[in-house]
Amino acid sequence: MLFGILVNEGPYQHQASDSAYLFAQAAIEEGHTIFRVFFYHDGVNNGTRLATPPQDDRHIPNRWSELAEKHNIDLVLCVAAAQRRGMVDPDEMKRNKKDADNIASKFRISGLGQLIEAGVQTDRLITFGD
Amino acid sequence: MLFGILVNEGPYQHQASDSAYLFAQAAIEEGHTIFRVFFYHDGVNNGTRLATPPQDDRHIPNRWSELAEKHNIDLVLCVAAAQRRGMVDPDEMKRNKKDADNIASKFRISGLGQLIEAGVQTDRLITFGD
Amino acid sequence: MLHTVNKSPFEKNSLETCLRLIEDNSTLLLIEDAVYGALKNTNIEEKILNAQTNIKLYVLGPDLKARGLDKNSLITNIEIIDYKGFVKLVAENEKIQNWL
Amino acid sequence: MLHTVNKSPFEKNSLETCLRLIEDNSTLLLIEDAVYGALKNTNIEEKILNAQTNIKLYVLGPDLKARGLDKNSLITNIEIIDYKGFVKLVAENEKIQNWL
Amino acid sequence: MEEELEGGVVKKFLYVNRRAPHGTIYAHEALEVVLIGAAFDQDVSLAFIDDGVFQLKKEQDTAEIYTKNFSKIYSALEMYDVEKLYVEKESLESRGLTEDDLSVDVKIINSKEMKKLITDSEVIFNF
Amino acid sequence: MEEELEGGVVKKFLYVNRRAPHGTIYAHEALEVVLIGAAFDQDVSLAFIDDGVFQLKKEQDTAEIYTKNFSKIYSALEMYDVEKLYVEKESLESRGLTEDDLSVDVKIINSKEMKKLITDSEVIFNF
Repeated sequence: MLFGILVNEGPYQHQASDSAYLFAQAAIEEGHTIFRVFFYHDGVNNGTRLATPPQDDRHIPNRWSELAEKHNIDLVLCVAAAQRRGMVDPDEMKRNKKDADNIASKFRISGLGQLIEAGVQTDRLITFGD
Repeated sequence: MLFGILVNEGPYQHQASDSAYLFAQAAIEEGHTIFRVFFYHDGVNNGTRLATPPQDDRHIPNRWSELAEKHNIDLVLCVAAAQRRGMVDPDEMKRNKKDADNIASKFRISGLGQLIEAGVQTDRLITFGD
Repeated sequence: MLHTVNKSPFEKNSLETCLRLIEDNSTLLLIEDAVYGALKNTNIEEKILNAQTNIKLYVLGPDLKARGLDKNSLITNIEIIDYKGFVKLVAENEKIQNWL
Repeated sequence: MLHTVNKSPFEKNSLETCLRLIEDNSTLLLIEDAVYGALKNTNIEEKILNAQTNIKLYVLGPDLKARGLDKNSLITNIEIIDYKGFVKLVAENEKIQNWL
Repeated sequence: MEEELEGGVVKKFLYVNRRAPHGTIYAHEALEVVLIGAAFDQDVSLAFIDDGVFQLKKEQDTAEIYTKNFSKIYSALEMYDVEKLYVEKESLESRGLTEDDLSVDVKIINSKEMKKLITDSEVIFNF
Repeated sequence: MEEELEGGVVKKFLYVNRRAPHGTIYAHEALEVVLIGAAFDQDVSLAFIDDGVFQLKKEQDTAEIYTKNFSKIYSALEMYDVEKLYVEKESLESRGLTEDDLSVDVKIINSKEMKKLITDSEVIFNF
């Protein structure tokens, strides 16, 4: 079955991203396919490559990158939400004249249409948030 | 009077940072001094220089930078919270072997002792959060 | 239809609203801080017991365990499932409503 | 002592807990979504009216206005102040408790 | 499932709005989803439940808190063919509001009808 | 005010903990403040109110959600000379918990006593 996942909170502050990750992992193990994980609101902060959590703690952004790499999952940060919160990829960096980008591997920035599309094209859309 | 302010949420998602800013501004106008604004939890995300909010919206990180510049306010991001969430200054970049930093002007990264100190040394400590 | 709630019913109104707006014969899964709603001897126990006459209740085991709770802490007839069970519920039910 | 609450009392328990744990003769300022607690004709109006016999209530005007509310929307004897008034309350009261 | 992957599929979308405006950004960013979603020709309904009813309060004026006054967008939704706005009666009443307090035309329905609206929807967005 | 700016001042600090653990990071990061604060020789008390009482629940095991099990730190607070832990009776009871459910020695006080604890404090941290 084709699943879409919406993550509305950033890493660590709320359990949302943890729950979404463990759900995605279990869904894959059960033979389902994750069509897309869409990160909205503070959820875009999951896509940073600049985090350094304590060594004995999970690395939330890296964990998403690795899952996406292994299972070819589309990780999308909402562009409008990302602009408000300072999540930047190389294109956005140029477009908004910033001097750095901070997006992690396997994440991409795109529009809200990608969320609507996930709603239309998947069998189930599940939301994790605050 | 000497005020300390604690901000526990990031920009835009919650009103906390807006309220804290307007409170700080009013306190200064009333002749008080802001000893320090300490950003904890997701509050550290207020210190990004990579945000590009819509042109007709307020620029929360820049507004803090400007207030600090004008009134010599100490803006401190908690180092542990910042590491978890990917807020990085040049020192942290080197220390944690990152390839970019993203901290805005007038913000600095330091330890939780700075919050305790604000509790001890100010006449009032006020918290804005979720 | 599958409903999920993730908030403590002692702190927020999500569970209460869910119970007001959930159809009979639906499935309700409590995750994250909502697992506290499944505790026995609380001041909301009666609401849960009433709800159980019309809906089937599940709690997410990993979240329960994290909070120091187990089967003995809970109201009876609440099923404890793991993440695979969560996925199965989502697959089995055509629609999902997440009360945040 | 000054207490502040910033949460809607219809969504979260912050105001309720504040009213349970606030000393008589204290000052309570409602800011952000907590300003909804000052509305008249709500299902929590009585709690507010009861509280007013022992504590002095303020709401933050800019937050009230943002939400489309004004003096006419509110329970009587609640004072509307601006950010300067907020600062004055903080300066006047030796201690602050922020219920989040 | 095959059918759902094709372009022309129309689903019943429901946006459930349960939060007050301004205290958090959820209401505002939810509206951005509705506006973008309007271009996708789905069957769209909006439900206002709990503090979500406050989103529709008349005469919001954010000038003094310097945030965007997105409340004006609700009355523009009609131009985007988003016309089915439902407000839960119980939520409205317990908050001391009446239909006159609202800035846009909505259908006020009771909990039982709201229950049916939710059940009849196919994709539900919660903000 | 002059006096308060000097080094040796001791203030009554109160940490008010009102949130459940794990669903959000507040409880965990609050504990980090308490640990750092312990080095400052202030007069420290911790209050557990509302869902904050769940922070002290025995036998928490986060292995299956892969987060840090910071609940073990509460029993180590004594080593940091943080010994005044107060739990509100009403919060405990309405959540179906008893003193036996708690992982550490605390003083259980009623709302009236909690009110006094708050009033008698000088600097209050809320998480």
